[in-house]
Amino acid sequence: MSCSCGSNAENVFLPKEAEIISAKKMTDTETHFSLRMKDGSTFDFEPGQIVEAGVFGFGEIPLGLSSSPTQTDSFELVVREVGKVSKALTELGEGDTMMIRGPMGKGFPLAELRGKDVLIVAGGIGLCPTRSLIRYIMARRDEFKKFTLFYGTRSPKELLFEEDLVEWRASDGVACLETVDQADESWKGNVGVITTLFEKAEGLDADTHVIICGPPVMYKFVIQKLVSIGIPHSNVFVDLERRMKCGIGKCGHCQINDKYVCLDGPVFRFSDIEELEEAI
Amino acid sequence: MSKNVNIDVHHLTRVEGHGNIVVNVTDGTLEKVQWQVPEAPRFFEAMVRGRHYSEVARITSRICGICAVGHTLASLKASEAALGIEISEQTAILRRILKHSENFDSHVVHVFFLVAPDLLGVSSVFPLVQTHGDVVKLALRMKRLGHEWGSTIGGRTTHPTRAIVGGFASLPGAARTVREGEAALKELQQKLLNAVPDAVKTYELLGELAGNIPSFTRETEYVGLVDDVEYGLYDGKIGCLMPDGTKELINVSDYLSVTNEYVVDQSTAKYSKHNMDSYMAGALARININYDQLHPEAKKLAEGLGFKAVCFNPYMNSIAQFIEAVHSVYTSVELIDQLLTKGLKDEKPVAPTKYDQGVGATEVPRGILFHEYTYDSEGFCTVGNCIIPTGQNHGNIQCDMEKLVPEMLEKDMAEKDMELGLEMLVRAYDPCISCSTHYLDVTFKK
Amino acid sequence: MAKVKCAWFDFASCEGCQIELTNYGEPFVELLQHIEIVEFREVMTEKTEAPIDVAFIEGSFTRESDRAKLERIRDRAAVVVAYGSCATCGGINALKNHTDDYKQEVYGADADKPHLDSTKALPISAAIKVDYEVKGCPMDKDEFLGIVQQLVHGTAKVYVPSYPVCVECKRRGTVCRFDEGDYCLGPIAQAGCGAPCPADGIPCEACRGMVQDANQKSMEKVLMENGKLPERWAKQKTRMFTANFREDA
Amino acid sequence: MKRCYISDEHLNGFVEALMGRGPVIAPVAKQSRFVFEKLETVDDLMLDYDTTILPPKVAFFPTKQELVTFDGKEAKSCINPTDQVLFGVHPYDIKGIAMSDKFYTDSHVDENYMANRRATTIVGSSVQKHYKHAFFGSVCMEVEVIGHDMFLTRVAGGYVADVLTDKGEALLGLGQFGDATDAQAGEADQVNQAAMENCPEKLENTSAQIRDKMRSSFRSDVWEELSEDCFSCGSCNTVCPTCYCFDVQDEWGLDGVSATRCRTWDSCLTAEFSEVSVQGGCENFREQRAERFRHRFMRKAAYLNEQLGGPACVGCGRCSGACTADIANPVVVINKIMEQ
Ligand SMILES: Cc1cc2nc3c(=O)[nH]c(=O)nc-3n(C[C@H](O)[C@H](O)[C@H](O)COP(=O)(O)OP(=O)(O)OC[C@H]3O[C@@H](n4cnc5c(N)ncnc54)[C@H](O)[C@@H]3O)c2cc1C
Ligand code: SF4
Ligand code: SF4
Ligand code: SF4
Repeated sequence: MSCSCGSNAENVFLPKEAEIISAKKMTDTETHFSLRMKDGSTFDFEPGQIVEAGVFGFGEIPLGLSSSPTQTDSFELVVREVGKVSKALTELGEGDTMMIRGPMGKGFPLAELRGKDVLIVAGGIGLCPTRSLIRYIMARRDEFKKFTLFYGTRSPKELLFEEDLVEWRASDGVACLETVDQADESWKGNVGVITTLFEKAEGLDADTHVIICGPPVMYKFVIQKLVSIGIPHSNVFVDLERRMKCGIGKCGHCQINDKYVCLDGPVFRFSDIEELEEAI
Repeated sequence: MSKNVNIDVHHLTRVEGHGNIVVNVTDGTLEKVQWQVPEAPRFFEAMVRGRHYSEVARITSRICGICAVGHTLASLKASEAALGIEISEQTAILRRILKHSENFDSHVVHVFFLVAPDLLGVSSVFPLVQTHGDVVKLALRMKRLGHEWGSTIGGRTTHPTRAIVGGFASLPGAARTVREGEAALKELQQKLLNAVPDAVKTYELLGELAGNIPSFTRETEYVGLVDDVEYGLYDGKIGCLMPDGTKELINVSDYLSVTNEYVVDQSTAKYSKHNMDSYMAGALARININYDQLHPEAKKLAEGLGFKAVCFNPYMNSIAQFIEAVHSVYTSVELIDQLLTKGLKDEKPVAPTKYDQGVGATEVPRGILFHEYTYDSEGFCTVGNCIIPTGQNHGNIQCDMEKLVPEMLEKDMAEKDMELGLEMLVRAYDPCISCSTHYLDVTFKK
Repeated sequence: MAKVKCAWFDFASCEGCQIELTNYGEPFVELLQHIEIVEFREVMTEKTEAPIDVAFIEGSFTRESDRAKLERIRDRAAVVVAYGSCATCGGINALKNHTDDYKQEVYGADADKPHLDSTKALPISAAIKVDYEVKGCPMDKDEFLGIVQQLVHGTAKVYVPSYPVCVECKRRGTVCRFDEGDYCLGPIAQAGCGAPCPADGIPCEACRGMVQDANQKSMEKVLMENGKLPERWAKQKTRMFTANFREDA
Repeated sequence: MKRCYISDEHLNGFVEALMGRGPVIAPVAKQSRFVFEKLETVDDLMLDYDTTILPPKVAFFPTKQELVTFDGKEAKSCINPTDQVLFGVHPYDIKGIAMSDKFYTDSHVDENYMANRRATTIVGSSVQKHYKHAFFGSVCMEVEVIGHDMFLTRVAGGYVADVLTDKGEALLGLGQFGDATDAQAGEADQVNQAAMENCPEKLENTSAQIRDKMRSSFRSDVWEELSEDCFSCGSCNTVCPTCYCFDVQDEWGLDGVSATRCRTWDSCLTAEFSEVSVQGGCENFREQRAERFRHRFMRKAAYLNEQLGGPACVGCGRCSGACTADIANPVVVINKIMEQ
C-alpha cells in the first residue's frame, strides 16, 4: 500500500533561520534584536502580530513584533529576560541565528483605525508590540487623525526605546505622555499610575479608538477611565498575553473560554471578550 | 624502634557511607587502633512500626541503595514467615535471579570503581577514563548489565518495585502477557551470555593485578547462608565455618544466637561475635563455606586466579566477589532456562494466612542480612529488627587491624603506606555503612 | 566550553541516588566530557576546598551539626542541586518525624547519649538555599541527566512538571491501581518520574513529595472509599515519603 | 456503501493478512482493562472489549511525539509516517478521531498529526460489551460517524463488513469476504441500534439545550461544589478521545549539542497549564480548580459546538472511570447542571 501523504509536506513546527543583524541591551532585562530571514524572504506582517522565536535545546516563546511592516529590510523583536527561553535568546548576539516561526495571529485593526483619532496606552513591555503600530502610524501619519500615546513604566530606568521616545516627543502630530510609578532625580515628568495621564490629555472623545497593552492589572483601570469619557467598548482593543506552545490554534494553552489568543488575537476588540471571565 | 604514627582518616573515601580509621603509635607502642562509624542514624526499626505489611519492604529497602534488592528480599521473607505465606516455585526462582543480579551489580561497582584504583595506584576511577578508557567502558558496560538484569525482574535495582509480599506485582519486563514475559527473559539470558567476553577480560586484568593484593592472613570464623538448592545466596540456613573446618548449621529463626550484638567501650558501632572474638560475612565467607557449590565455570576462574578455599586473607574478598559475579551470570542463565522450560505463569501474589512474628535472611553482597517483624491482627507492624552484614563485620575489621598494625610496624612501613594498607583493608570488606540502622554516632577528638 | 566543576556530597540517605548515576553504563563517559568531578567521597580520594560550579547534595538534613557543613558547601558552590527525596523533601527519613521515641526504640538504654543527635528529617533547603531539585526515591536518572544538561548549558530555569503522577501514568496507558482493587497516591504525588510504579503493578507512594495544593482531604476520602483502606491506615498513609507535606507536619 | 460478510473462522486469516502487510493496532487485554497496541499475534485481538484506557488516536498521535530535531547546525522535520491499520475502533471513537482530524486541519494543517493519520486505515467494529460508564447513545447525536474505511458488525456466525472508502475496498482482497445477505445486513443494523440504546448511562437533554444551559451557568456556585474533591490530576482529559491539547519541550541529546523538540499530551485540569509570566511574576488565568473543572465542561459541552456541529464529547465514559475522585462523569455533571 503506498502512502498517499506527502512526508515532505510543510511541518508547521519547523522554524526558519533568521540572522541577528544587531542585538542591543536596552535595560537590565530587555534586549532589542534586529533580524533578517536567512533565506532572503521578506517578512510580511501586520503590526500587533507575533512570532514564535526560539533556541534549540531551550524552546520557543511568543514575541510581539516591534518594528513597523513599512520597514522591509529587517524586522525587530524585544526580549525581556524572565526565564528559560527568554534568557537563552538574550544571550544571542550579532551574527547568531534565531529560529523563527510566524508571523501569527491577528494584529491591530489598521483598516478600522484609518481616519480615526487613536490613543495607545502602553504599560512596561507593552510598548514593544505597540511600537510596531506607532511606527506604522508615524510612517503614514496622514492616514490617521489625532494620535496620542500614553506610556508608563515602574521607574525611569525601565523606559524602553528612548531614541524613539525622543523622536516621538519632538514630532508634531503626536501627543506623547509619559509617567513612572516611582521617580528618581533624573525624572522631570509625571509620577503616578498610567491612568493619571488622562487628566493631562486633551481631545479624547467618544470616537477615539484605543489600543491597550500592558500588565493585566492595568486593563481594568484604563477601561474605567475610557468609559467615563464615553468611549464604547467596541472602540477599544486589547493586546493579551497567554502561554503558547504552538501559535497555530492547536495546543490549547492560550484559550480564553472559546477564543484562541494565537488565532483570534492577541489583539481583541474589548467588546468581544469583556464577557469572558478568564480574559483579564 | 621509636616511632610515632598518627593516622586519622576522617570519612574514608571509596566506601558507601561514612567511616573513620584512627591509629596512634607513640614511641613505638601502639596506643590506639580503631575503626569508627559516624553515620547519621536513621531509625528504620522505629519507622516500620505501625506500617502495613505491604509497605514494610518498601520502607526497609531504603536502608541501603546499593543492597536495596537484598533488603527488599530479606524483608519480604521475614514478612512472609510472619504472615504464613508459602511463595510459589516461580517466585522463588525469579527472586533468585534478582538476588544474583544484585550480587553481580554490586560486586562490579566494588571491584572496578572502589578497589581497582588502589590496585592501579590511582586515587579514583576518573583518571582511568584517560589512561584505561577501555577498562572504564568495560566496567560501565557490566554495571549497566547488572542494572538491566535486576530491572527486568524487579522493575528497578535501586528500590525494586515488583517484588512484593507473596510474589511479584508484574511479569518480567512488566510484560502484558506471559509470552512477552518469556521474551523478556530470553532477551535477558542473551545479554548475560553476551557478557562472557567482558568477564574473561576482567579475569585477565585481575590476573595481572593480583600481585598487588597485600598478603595478610588471620584465622577467623566465617558466617553465611548454606542452601540445599544452590550456592548460598538467596536462602538457606546460617552456616558457621570455623578455621579448623568444622561447620555448624543454625536455623534462621535463631539468628540472634549468632549475631549477639554488643556495645564496646572503645568503639561506637555495635559489634557481633559468635564462636570467636569476631566473625566475617560476605563474599569471602560465602565462598569459603560453599566452595563446592560454585558453578564449574566460576570454579575454573577461581583456580586460574589462585584462589583456594578456605582463604584467610580478607584482602582476597575482592577476588571472591569477582568469582561470585561470574557464578551469578552462569547460574542465572540456567535459572532462566528452568523458568522457560516450565513455562512462565501469570501468578497472583499469595495472601497471608496468619499475622504473627517472623524472621527472614538473605545474603547481600557484603554478607548475611536478617530482618524480623511482628504484625498485629490487622497486618500492621508492631516490632521490627534489621541486622546488617557491615555491622557484623565491624568486629572483624577491628580484630584484623589489631593484628595488621603491629605487623606493619614490624615491617617498618611508612605512615602513608600504613594508612593506604588500612584503607584498602576496610575497602576490601566493601562496607556499606549507610545501612546504619544500628550505629551509634560520635564526635571525634582530633 | 570549559568543563563544569562538580562535587558530590551526602548526608542521611541510602546513597541509592548516586548508584543510579552508575546505571547509565557507557554513556556516562559522554557526560564526563562536559563535567569535571572534583570531589565525590564514595568513588574518589581527592577532596577540594576550592570554589565549585555545581554541588550535588544527597540526603536529608537531620542534625544541627550538619548545618555548618552545608553552609560551607553553599559558600563554595555557585549552584547547589539537591537530589533524591531525602534531600528534596526529607523522604523516607521523615517517617519518624511525628514520633519522639524513635531513639529508645532503636538504641534502648543508649538512646540518650549526646552524640545521638538526630532531630526531624528535613530537606536540604531547610538549612541552605537550594537552586535546583531532582526529586525521587531513587531519583530518575534520565531526569537527572536532563537537568544536568540544562545546567551545563546555563539554563536560567529548569522545567520540571508540577502536575501529579496520574498525568504520566495515564499517558503511559497504565491500568489504574484503583481499577485493580488497589490504592494509589498518584493523584497528589509530584510527577516527573514517568510513573514507573503503577506500571509495575504497585501503588505510587508519592516518593517525590506532594504537588502544590495537593487535595489531601480528598485523597484520604478516596483511599477509604475507592482504595478500601481502613481509616487508621488512610490517615497515616501519607507519612511514608510525604510526612513533611502533611497538614499536621 | 458495499456490505460484505466474513465468517468467524475467516476473521483471523483476514487479520493475519493485514498483519503481513504492516502494523495492525488493535484492542488487546491489559489486566482488567484493554489498550490499543500493535498486535503481535492474532490471538491477542479482543473485539469484545468494552473500551480502552487511552483512545485509539494513540496510533497516529502518540502521547509523546517528536516534532523537530536539531543536530547542532540544522533543524529537521520529524514527519515520518508508516502505513498501518487501526483495527476494531468503536463508533464513538471514530467520531472522536473525526473531531481530532478537524482540530488538526482547521486554520492550519498540522502535518505532524495528519501525515500519520493519512497513513492509517481505520477498520471500525461494533460495540459488543458496554463500558460501565458508556453513554454514547445519548450524546453527540448530531455528529456523523465518518472517517473510517471499513466497519465490522458482530452478527451470528461472523461479521458484516461495511466498506466505506477505496482504502476499505482495498482490504477486501485480503480476506474471504462474501456479500452480506439482506438478513445479515438487517441484523447488523439492529445490533448497532441496540448498542446505542443499551448504554448504561444516559443524558436527558439535547446538545443544544445543554450548550445553552452550560453557558448560562458559567457563574454558578455549582462548579465549586462539583470540583471540591478534584485533584487537578488531568486523568479525565488525558483519556478523552476529543481532548487534543499538548505541551512542547526541548530535550538535549547526550552529546549536549543536538536537541529534539517534542510535544506531549497536556491537560487543562492541571494548575500549570494556564500559567503566564507577567512582568517577571507568574499569573494563572484559571487558578482555582473549580475554574479548570468548569473549563473542561465548557469546552466539551459549549465552546466547541460551533466548530463541530455538536459537543466535543462522544460518550465513551472513559473520564468517568479514570477519575479516582469519582467526580468527572459528564452524565452526572451535565444532568446536575440541567436540574439547576
Ligand atoms: C502574544 C504575546 C506577545 C508577547 N510579546 C513579548 C515581547 O514582545 N517581548 C517579550 O519579552 N515577551 C513577550 N511575551 C512574553 C513571553 O512570551 C514570555 O515572557 C515567555 O514565554 C517566557 O518564557 P521563558 O521560557 O523565558 O520563561 P519560563 O522559564 O518558561 O517561565 C517564566 C514564566 O513564564 C511563564 N510562561 C511560560 N511560557 C509562557 C508564555 N508562552 N507566555 C507567557 N508566559 C509564559 C511561566 O509560567 C513562568 O511563570 C509575549 C507573550 C505573548 C503571549
Ligand atoms: S495508578 Fe495511581 S498514578 Fe496512575 S492513574 Fe491511577 S491513581 Fe493515578
Ligand atoms: S468527556 Fe469523557 S465521556 Fe466524553 S469523550 Fe471525553 S472521555 Fe469520553
Ligand atoms: S475531575 Fe477527576 S480526573 Fe479530572 S482532574 Fe479532577 S480528580 Fe482528576
